[in-house]
Amino acid sequence: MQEIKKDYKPLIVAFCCNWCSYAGADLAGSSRLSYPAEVKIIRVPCSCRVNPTFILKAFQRGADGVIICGCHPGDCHYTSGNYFARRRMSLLFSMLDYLGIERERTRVEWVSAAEGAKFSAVMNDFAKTVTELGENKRLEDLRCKN
Amino acid sequence: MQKLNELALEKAKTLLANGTVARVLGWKKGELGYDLEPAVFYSESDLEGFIYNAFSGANLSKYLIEESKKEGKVLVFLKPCDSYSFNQLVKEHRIVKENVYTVGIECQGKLDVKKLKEKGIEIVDGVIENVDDVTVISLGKEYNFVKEEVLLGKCSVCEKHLLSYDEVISLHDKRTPKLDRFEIVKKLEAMTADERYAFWKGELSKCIRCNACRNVCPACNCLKCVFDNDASGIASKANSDSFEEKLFHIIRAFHVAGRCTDCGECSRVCPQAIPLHLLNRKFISDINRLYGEFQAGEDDVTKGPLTAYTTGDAEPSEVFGGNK
Amino acid sequence: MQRIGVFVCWCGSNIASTVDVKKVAEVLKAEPGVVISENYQYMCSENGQALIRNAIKEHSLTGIVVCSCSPRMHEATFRRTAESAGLNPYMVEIANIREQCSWIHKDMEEATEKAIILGRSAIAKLKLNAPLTSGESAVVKRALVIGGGIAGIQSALDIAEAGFEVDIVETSPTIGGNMAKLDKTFPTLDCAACILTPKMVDCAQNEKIDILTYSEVESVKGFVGNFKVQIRKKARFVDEKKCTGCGECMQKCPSKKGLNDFNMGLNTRPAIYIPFAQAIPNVAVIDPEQCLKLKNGKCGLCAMKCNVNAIDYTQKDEIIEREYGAIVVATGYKPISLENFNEYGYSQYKDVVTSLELERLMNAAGPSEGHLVRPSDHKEPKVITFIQCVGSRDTSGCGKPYCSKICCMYTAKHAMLIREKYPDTEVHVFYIDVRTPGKNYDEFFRRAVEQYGVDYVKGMVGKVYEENGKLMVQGADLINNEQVVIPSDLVVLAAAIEPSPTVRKIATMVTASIDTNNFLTEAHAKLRPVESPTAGIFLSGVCQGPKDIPETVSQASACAAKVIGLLAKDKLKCNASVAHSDETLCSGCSVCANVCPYGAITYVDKEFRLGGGKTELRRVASVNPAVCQGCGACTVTCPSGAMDLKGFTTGQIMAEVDAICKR
Amino acid sequence: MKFTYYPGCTLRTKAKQLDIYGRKSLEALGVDFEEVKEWQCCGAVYPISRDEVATKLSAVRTLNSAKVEGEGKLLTLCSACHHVLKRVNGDMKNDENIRFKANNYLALEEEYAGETDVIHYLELLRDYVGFDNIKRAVKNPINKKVGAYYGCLLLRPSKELAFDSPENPTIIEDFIKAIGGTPVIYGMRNECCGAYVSATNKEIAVKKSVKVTDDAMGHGAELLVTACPLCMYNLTENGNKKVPVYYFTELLAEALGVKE
Amino acid sequence: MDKLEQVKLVKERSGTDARKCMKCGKCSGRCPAYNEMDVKPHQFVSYIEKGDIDKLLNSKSLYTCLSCFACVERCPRGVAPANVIEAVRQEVIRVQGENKIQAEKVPEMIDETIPQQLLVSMFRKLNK
Repeated sequence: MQEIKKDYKPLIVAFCCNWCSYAGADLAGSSRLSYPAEVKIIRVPCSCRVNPTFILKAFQRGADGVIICGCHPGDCHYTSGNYFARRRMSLLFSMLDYLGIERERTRVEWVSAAEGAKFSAVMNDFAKTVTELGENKRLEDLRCKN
Repeated sequence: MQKLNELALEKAKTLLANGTVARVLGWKKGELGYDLEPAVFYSESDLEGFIYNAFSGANLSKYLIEESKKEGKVLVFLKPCDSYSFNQLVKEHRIVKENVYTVGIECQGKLDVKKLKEKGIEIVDGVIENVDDVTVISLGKEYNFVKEEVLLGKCSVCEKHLLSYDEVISLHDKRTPKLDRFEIVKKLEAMTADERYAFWKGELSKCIRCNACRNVCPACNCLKCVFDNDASGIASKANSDSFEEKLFHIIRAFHVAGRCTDCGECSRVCPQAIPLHLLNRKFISDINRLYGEFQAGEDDVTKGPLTAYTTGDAEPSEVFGGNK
Repeated sequence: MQRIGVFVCWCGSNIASTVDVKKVAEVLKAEPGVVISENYQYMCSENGQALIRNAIKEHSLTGIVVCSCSPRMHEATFRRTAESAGLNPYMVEIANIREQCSWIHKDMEEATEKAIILGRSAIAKLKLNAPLTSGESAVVKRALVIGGGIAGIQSALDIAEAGFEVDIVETSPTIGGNMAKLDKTFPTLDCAACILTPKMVDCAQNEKIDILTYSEVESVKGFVGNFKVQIRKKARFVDEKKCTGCGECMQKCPSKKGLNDFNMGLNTRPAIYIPFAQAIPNVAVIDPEQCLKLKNGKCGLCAMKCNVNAIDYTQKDEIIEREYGAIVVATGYKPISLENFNEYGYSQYKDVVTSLELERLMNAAGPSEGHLVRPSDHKEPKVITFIQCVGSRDTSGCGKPYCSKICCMYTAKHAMLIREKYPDTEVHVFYIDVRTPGKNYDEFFRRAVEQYGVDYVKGMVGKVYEENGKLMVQGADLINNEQVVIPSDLVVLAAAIEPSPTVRKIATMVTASIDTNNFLTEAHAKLRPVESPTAGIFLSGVCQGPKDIPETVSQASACAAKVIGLLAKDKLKCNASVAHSDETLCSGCSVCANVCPYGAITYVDKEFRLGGGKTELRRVASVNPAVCQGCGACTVTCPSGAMDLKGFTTGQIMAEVDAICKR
Repeated sequence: MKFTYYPGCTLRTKAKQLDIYGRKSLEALGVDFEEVKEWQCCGAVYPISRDEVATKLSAVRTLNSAKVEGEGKLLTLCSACHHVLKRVNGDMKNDENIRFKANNYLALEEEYAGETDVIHYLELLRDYVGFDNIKRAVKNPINKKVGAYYGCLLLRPSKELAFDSPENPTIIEDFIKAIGGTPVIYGMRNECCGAYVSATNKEIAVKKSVKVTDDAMGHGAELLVTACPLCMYNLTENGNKKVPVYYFTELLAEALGVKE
Repeated sequence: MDKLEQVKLVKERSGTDARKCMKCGKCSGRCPAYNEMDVKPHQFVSYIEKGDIDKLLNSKSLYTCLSCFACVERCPRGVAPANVIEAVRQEVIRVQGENKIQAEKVPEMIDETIPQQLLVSMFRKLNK
């Protein structure tokens, strides 16, 4: 494992579904439950809107970790979106792992609108994991960082 | 085995002559004996160029997307593996089934030109095929091989059988594969992440983005590929950095996941000999393991595994592609 | 080039104490396309909104970014603000710098930097925004209720009460459903007919309600507000308008050996019959399988006897086509078949009956006119044993995994009624758990034990066999830790209930989702329990899940309220953020429809110009914006990228990713 | 179609006649069969524990013999043999662990993965010969009220045995009708006779067997018919001794006129 | 052996998931040998789930269970009480010297009528 740079801060993109996880993030905020500023949230209507290309593109552009948050299985606002997302992400993550890319850089978490504390805990944990992994070098070597 | 060619030719002639079909989709002789190409034949005289032999590896089903739209019926010869692609394309409404006359044709595995060249055979004058072995005649000399030595990778593990057709030309039972289709996938999975990374880095960095894999793949049948479409956000004509080839191959494999019949054409045509089918097979093996056995193209109605779900599916956190 | 305005809110000190709002406004002003960037204490206040309105007009802004609290809080507010200044409301993006920034970070520098990135990301997205308009569609002011049991009846009455027209489609020859077969109802023990039949009559007399009995829904097309439905009215061989329900024909019919479905097959009825005395409509129907005239042309007695010439042997099925704005599914339930439960002897012994059969045996209008006798020898049973959970809570594959919910209460009711009417009868009940949540429910059950002396045995029955003319009920008594054998005269099985077999067909027709037990799925288990995820389809009664009469009626009325809310609108405003297929890219492969939970995607053959005067017919996906709810499942499934979601386009999300990852 | 015939220990030794009746009847009905070469005992009880493999091997050998020697149709005569062979076969088909270990141990030429169909003699009569055809072949109708005694092993667990309805079976009653008898249905026909416990605790076996025989007689049975040698033993020795118990092959042979 | 380990082993060997039991007692309601048992079929499932194996190891029910599978057949939750009983019995007889039948005693049991099947199954059930 590479040495962690002293003030290394990872870049983390979080895709949150509008109905549960984005609201859960809001609740974390109104409960003042902090998590690192490295986490930046992108709002999507449903976890099933997250295209694998978004994740790969984020890595290409310099992200060190990508996390997808959606409603708990069974609670999807659109009834079945997160079930599709679950299959897609399982296969995609398994493929990344198969290519030798650190499995821990990608994650799916189910966070409901009431789980502000969980949202914060998940983000803290994920940021810690990604920080330990260090900069994302495996997906490419010549990442265009402009 | 030579009999198959005669029967196929005869079938094509008859059906053309009696007006059942307006044209025939088959394989055309090349100049070097092994460079057969897919071709459309319109008349008996055209058919002089027709041949079906141990080099007829090309999957004809994708050509039907265009051919089945034209006036009149088209006769197509489908090897077992081609027919799965055919079904999948029918399921996706890409082939007008009513315009196709399908003849299933026996296949005991096709030969890998690259492997022959490695054995020093540059020119092929003739080929005598049996179920388990094959004799290649080159410059007057006969070379006998056990099938496994010279078969295309996809053929040495082929478990596909003849599906339903308008007619079937078959003289022998299909040989059973001696190798396990997922053997190499399992081997890769057993490696450490570093070893896997090194393997794929080595393989994928060979990619020259010639797009041959995409062009031949029956599942890659979009009107316009996302990689050619600026609005997709991932368009690229060539690899601008080493990330691009990974992105291209991961996305391509993902787009065909659940639709890929494992016909192996991608690897057959890759000029850089990248084992691209190992990406697709990884998805297939994961799908089988996680969501139940599924073979794309086995029929033309069942929903694909990525457009279905069960409430008890595995969580992404439980799913690993290899050694943890 | 867009002209963008950025408005950074302080939210008093909520944002400003951690985020340097002035710096944020300043930095974002330098972004390409931004022509004005302001900061203000409370953007959502009247003054703040005025500031935005003025800026839009003054600088001819084409879009605005508000850096403020969560969009879940004020996105709607700022959209209205923009709209009032003449800007399309969808040209507004919110950067959430309060809940997701100032409130969770302490370091000013860090928070300010993050706020700037979030602002940039919103600007990047906004640059790709397109003005959206929500479509509108007209509403047909008529509702269809599928199923004429108590659920359907209640929904129909409530909808009609609000002034809308309703059609009830019922497969059997009369409305009333299962409730019409019941004797008394818990927990008040009033007679089912006394409370149901007046409602049935109300339906018949209400001029807004059209009852189509002996009819089935054949096909459903269209979408919320505009359903086109074909209904098959089966031939009943009796003219409904002429028949007076006098019953003369039933007396004369020589073919009397049909099993009486209404009495659960406990007695017989003639080939021409009215299901029961209070049937609505009170019109006869001929069973073609049983009628001698229809089978071999010989008879015709009923036609001869009919004073009003209502009999018509030549009647054919008729297809009626109607339009509706909303559809209520109220298809109800049936008890499961007991073929997997031979240990209880249902198929071997006549005196093992189901609870619904017992209802008929106890009903004054039933086969024994309310005198409780056993089916085999018509003698009064002296020992009656009830077995609960027959096929409920069964995960072995023989029965149903769920609790049927109504059995504990009706078994207590039966036990109580028997003990009251025949005090010298011994009553035993085998149970696993007695489940009685509900107002006055547990009190009711306890009354059966404490007041009426019903013997409740905790444990299940393993076998029922016959010995010396008695039914030997062998089961576990878990409290006393012994195996008991109770010689009984009558055994009553509380069979699990399951959705009517027709529900699967109907769910497919209306593209409503259905669970593994064939219950219809509600749009949200807690917040939208009477709606299907498919817009315009509503769920009433047991088709959604097991429930008793009080609960069914509540749900039926709730369902009606939702229907009324829909039908009261002249036009439906559709969701603006809907999927859209680029026809030049779509290859018609049909995977998108597989993942659409709403059935919003259809495929059409469309002609495309190829150049050179040539055209090509191609199959392409078409999204109905009135039905699409905008989840985006289709966009990811589409391999060619033809499918995109307005307001959350692939380009927009990619732009956000880009903006966030730039460093 | 040719069946591979498996008589089992009891019927080959102690109750030889019953095996002979079975064979003669098959011949009379025109069923083609051949005995398993060098067969071994099935093991007598199905080893329930998931960790038992060795005790299943002799059953696997027999199953494999049917696959290799014949057409993969193993015909059983005794309920216990049938029960063991059918369940072990299910394990070989469905339990990867057992299949792997058993094959590893036996080192067969070709892996055995549950390919053989295990068919009980009664199933053969019902599904391959047909009770109607038997009825036609009957020369001496039984003309008695006969109680069918099923016991446990043929019926349960029904998911694995898939023989007949576990609580309301009909196959033996149909058999009785076919050979000209009148079936008597009684509650205890699928209750246990006491099984192997009779060897160590005769009291239990007597209780169980008396209950069965009494119940059958109470419903008017003049004789009982069973398909299990152990049941036959218990009902005869430990029952009420007032009602005779026959093995089904004996009644069949008698009805077909091949019993000498 | 460690008690916990022993419980785990018995659970595994039985191949049945005792947690699926909903305590309805149908197994005991169906059992033909119920009255001969000190520990009842449903209690086998309950005790093993609670990890209380001593009561089971010393139970006389191990030798009165007829292995008739009625409990397995009828359980509405797919639990197999007979398999638990068998797994516990194995636990007892697999210990050295715990065979319940001595081979030398068998000859005296044999008479004209007793079928092999009875002897073999008894031997299999009670001996290792």
